[in-house]
Amino acid sequence: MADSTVGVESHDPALRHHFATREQQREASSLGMWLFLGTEIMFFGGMFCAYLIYRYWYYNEFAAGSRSISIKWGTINTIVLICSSLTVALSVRAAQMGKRKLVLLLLSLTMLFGVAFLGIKGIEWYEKFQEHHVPGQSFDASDIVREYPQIHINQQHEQIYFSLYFAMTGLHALHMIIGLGIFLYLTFHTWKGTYTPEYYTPLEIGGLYWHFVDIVWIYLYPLLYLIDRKPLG
Amino acid sequence: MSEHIIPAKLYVGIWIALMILTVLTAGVSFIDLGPFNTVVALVIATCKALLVVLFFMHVKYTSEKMTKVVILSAVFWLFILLALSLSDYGTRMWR
Amino acid sequence: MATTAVTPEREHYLNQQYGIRSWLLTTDHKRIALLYLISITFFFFIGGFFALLIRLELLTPMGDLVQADTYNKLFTMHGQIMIFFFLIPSIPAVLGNFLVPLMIGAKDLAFPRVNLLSWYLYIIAGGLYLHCLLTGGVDTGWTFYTPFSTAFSNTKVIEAGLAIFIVGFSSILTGLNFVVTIHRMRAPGLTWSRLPLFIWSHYATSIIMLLGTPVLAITLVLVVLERAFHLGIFDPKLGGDPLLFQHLFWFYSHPAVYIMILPSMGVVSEIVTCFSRKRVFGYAFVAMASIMIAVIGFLVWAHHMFVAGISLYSALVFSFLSYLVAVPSAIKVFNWTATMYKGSVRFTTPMLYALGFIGLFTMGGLTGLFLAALGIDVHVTDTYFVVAHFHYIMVGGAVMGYLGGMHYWWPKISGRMYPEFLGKIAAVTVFVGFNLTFFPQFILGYLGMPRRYWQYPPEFQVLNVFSTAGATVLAVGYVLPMVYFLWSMRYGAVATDNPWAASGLEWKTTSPPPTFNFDETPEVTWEAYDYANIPAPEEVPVGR
Amino acid sequence: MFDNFPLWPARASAGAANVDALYIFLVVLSVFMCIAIFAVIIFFGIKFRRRPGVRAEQIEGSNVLEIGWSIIPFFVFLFIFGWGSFIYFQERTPPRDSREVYVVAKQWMWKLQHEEGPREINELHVPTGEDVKLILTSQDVIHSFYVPAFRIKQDVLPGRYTTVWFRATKPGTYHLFCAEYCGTNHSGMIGDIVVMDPANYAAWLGGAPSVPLADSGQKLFTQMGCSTCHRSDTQGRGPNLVGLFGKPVALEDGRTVTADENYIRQCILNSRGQTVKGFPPIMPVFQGLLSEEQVNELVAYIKALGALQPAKTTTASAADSAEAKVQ
Repeated sequence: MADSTVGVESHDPALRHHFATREQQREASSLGMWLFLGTEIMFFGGMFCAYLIYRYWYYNEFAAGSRSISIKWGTINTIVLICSSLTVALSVRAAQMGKRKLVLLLLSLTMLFGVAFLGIKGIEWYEKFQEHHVPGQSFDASDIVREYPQIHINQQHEQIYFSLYFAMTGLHALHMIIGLGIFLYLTFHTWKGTYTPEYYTPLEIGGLYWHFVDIVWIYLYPLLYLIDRKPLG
Repeated sequence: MSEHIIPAKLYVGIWIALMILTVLTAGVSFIDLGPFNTVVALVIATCKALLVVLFFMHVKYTSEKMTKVVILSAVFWLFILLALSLSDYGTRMWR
Repeated sequence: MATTAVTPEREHYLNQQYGIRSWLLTTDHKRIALLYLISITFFFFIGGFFALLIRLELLTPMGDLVQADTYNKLFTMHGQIMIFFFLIPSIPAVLGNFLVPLMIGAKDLAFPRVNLLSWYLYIIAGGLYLHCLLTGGVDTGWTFYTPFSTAFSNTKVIEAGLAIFIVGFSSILTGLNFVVTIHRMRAPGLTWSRLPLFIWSHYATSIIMLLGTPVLAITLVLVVLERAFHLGIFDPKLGGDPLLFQHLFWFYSHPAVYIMILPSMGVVSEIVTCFSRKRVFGYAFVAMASIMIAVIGFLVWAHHMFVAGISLYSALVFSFLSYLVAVPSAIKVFNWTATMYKGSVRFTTPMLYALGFIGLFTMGGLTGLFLAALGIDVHVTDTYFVVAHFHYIMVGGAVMGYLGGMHYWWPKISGRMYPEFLGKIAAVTVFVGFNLTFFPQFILGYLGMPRRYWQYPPEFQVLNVFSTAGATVLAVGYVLPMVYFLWSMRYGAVATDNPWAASGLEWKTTSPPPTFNFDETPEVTWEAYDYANIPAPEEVPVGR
Repeated sequence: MFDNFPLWPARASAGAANVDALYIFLVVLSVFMCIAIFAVIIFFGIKFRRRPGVRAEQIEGSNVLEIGWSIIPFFVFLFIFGWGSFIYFQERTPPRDSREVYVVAKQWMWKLQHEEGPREINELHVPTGEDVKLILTSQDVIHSFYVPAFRIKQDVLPGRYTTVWFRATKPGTYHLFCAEYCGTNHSGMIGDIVVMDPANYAAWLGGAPSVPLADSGQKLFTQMGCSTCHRSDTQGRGPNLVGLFGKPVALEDGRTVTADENYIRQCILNSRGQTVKGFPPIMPVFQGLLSEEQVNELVAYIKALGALQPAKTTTASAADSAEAKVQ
């Protein structure tokens, strides 16, 4: 920082020149991340709005679509993400206590969980491709129609369910990928020893982001996978 | 935010609670509760989200009221979007 | 040319470092503001050029200047450039960036690097949009209505959509920076009730940027996905609802109007108080009106859809809510007017712009009452009445405020005075040209001329000729300030630290300010607009 | 007034005067407010212009004034809201016995079908003094049916019907515009509304012999094989359509909907998800097989059936009873 007039009051390397105190800097970073998460709520909110309306209109197709996707993979992925949230929370705690090695371990575990989540997501999507459940020209949900003769399924409306399924899980997965990038950065800096019990703000706000992505999934899981699994009759 | 260090036990407790709720919500979806299936699913999801927000994201321990204000206003704005959209979709003569 | 001997040695943000790197890698909010100033001016003139072509085409009823497709692209890109690449960033990213830290006594915004990132996002988006423009353009109308945009248009919808998606993030980051800065970086003693109204209006603007922009972003993503990968979210062939697109689009795009007008209102509050030398009338009401506009502004979006096929009941709800948002706007106009009462009024260029703003905004606001009235909206929506109405708000309001603010703070930004006489001439030219351009469009609209028409029945020609004539006057009015601002950077009189004898922390530092704004963090012990305790300027500090 | 310089378009419908009345009220109100505010600004600007040695008098504000100029505009706004909504309500509620015209919009053309059979392109003939209800749909993008002289406008959406109505009062030829941007030739998607005296209209109508819409629909109904399942007795594999229109229908998924034009239209195109309780989902998908005009014919036929009593058979010409409306 080439500053001529100010900046002399502190030699703290972690304190940026324009903040008066560390406390101010930390509060600013935290507020900034929370505001960003607020915008993220509205970002996903647009899709939730579309989901709400179409589910209200085309409940049967949504229920049948939900039955056709794998509750096994969905539940496993939920568990994977909850575990990753735990490791994130513990890694921040470890950073508070200055246990660098533990932080590294927990961050690596988190990324492992994240990659596992994406891998499972990939398997799920691959299944959709094989079943022709990907919206577009080759979309064909006649298997779903045949499977549930009790409920009269409109294939076009079914396609809307799958469009939302791909849009929502796709953008969630994109957030996971960004999260992995952030955690790679955090791991690198932890390894370099940038973070101390006095200064671990990046770790903390990176963690907030990860938890948020987890929360989105916590809602996506029942909304996409668990609409209606009760026995038909 | 605060320097408050939460005991690891509590984190693990929250994690166990989240796991139980996940299994619970999956299980409940197989039982026919009529329209309450959706309600239960959303209530459980909200409980899980609250656990994550309050403990994993430290909102319960933060001394800053702005954090809560930001969360509540974002949720409120989402509510505006959904509620006013429904004011149209809920009263349309067609679909 | 400058005669003052002291200035050349003083170090400030402009001369502290030289070279292109010192600009492109700067984290100084003032330099970023100037980067934004250059970029948005560039886009303003592209958009303005398109506007002129549109007006020239409409000089005659026949489509004789350009092809229909070209015309459609012109008004589409005029709208998108002016809204997303000029108006939305205009005051917040230029004046806001420059002034928010100065006004609250901070050294910089809370996240200087994020601020620079926001400019780079703008540039990436701008580059993408220019590429789209040069390789064929886009013809969906700025509103991207489906299914035209997803299935029927064969222009570069995806590119334009992505560009606007990216520029949206630039706007989100700016808003985020402002909110955090206003919360966390205020100088000691600067309580919320002492904040300048410019800050209040930027706070309100930032709320909209933060909570509205992401909805536009996701909507555009869904359009792009639908167009590129045939995801059927809005597709009527699949039972999707094109009105859902409109709901989501207007959820952002109506409040976006307030992103454009609220900062202007903040500028006007500063100027009117300064040149009336008075504390603003009803400070708390004006401040709260900004917040009310930001909040209620989110509740009215479907008034763009009264004939689109929404339910009767929800049309009533949205019409009623639209009238609610008119109340805080009216409060503001009344308070500015009352501020002049028993003041010591001086008609400088900024004041002319501010008074022009009040007049044009009043007219824009009053015609808003027509549009919110369901029965009338059915007749005038999608006609030139709407075109005139929103230009009164967005050009008559937002741009007048922007130009007023540029003149008012130019001495602070550049350290030079603009030529006052030319300034007044430009202000009057803009006002006259504007009214000549857009007032006839109200009548045209009520007569029934639909918007986005490349050719029109001959009976509408007379009013269109007026409008086109006005547009040329307006163009002169816009080019003039750019010329003399550039001129003044070298030849203008050197500005004192506080040429207007104004209140506000930004005037308590040097002109131009040093890199970190204040040599010493100021401590505020006075209320906003404390003109009782500021000596009146004995003479107009203009000229050399 | 202003013959060469009109301030509003011709008033050719019953509703136009109502809209103009509110418009003129708002113009007067706006002009008054503008003049008031401009006058005060100019007056203050001159009266309180800067004079050497005279300082501004600091005034904090006045709660009474603030509340006054919040509450009074609010009530004025409420009044305008009420008035505007009243007009809208009238505009949006078609009278029961209106003459019906089906409108199909496409890039960049209006296609109109009269109940009596005549078809028009970019031109609509209507009689004075009769309520006309338009049932609009689009076969591609969103358009908007706009007749300034009637002060009506309604967006035309693909995939569903919207409706709008008017009662023309003054013979003449008026503009029909597309008011929602719809692509290249948007500004060319214009037409004429020809309003005629009832006598002239009758002559025009009789000028070209044509098959009533419902009759064409009936023919199509047989051609497409609809009649094999939708029989007029209780033996059909599909629901009996006689007396159906406008009645509530219980659906397989538990919902109850009104059998209006939109419901019938969707059932014709793709009945899946709309099937009536007790009937298997066996109806073929007709989307892509029928043009919008053909769908309109079928809808007109089923509406005509709807006017009949369910007990009787459909031997009578459907068109005869097409005018009779079910509640």
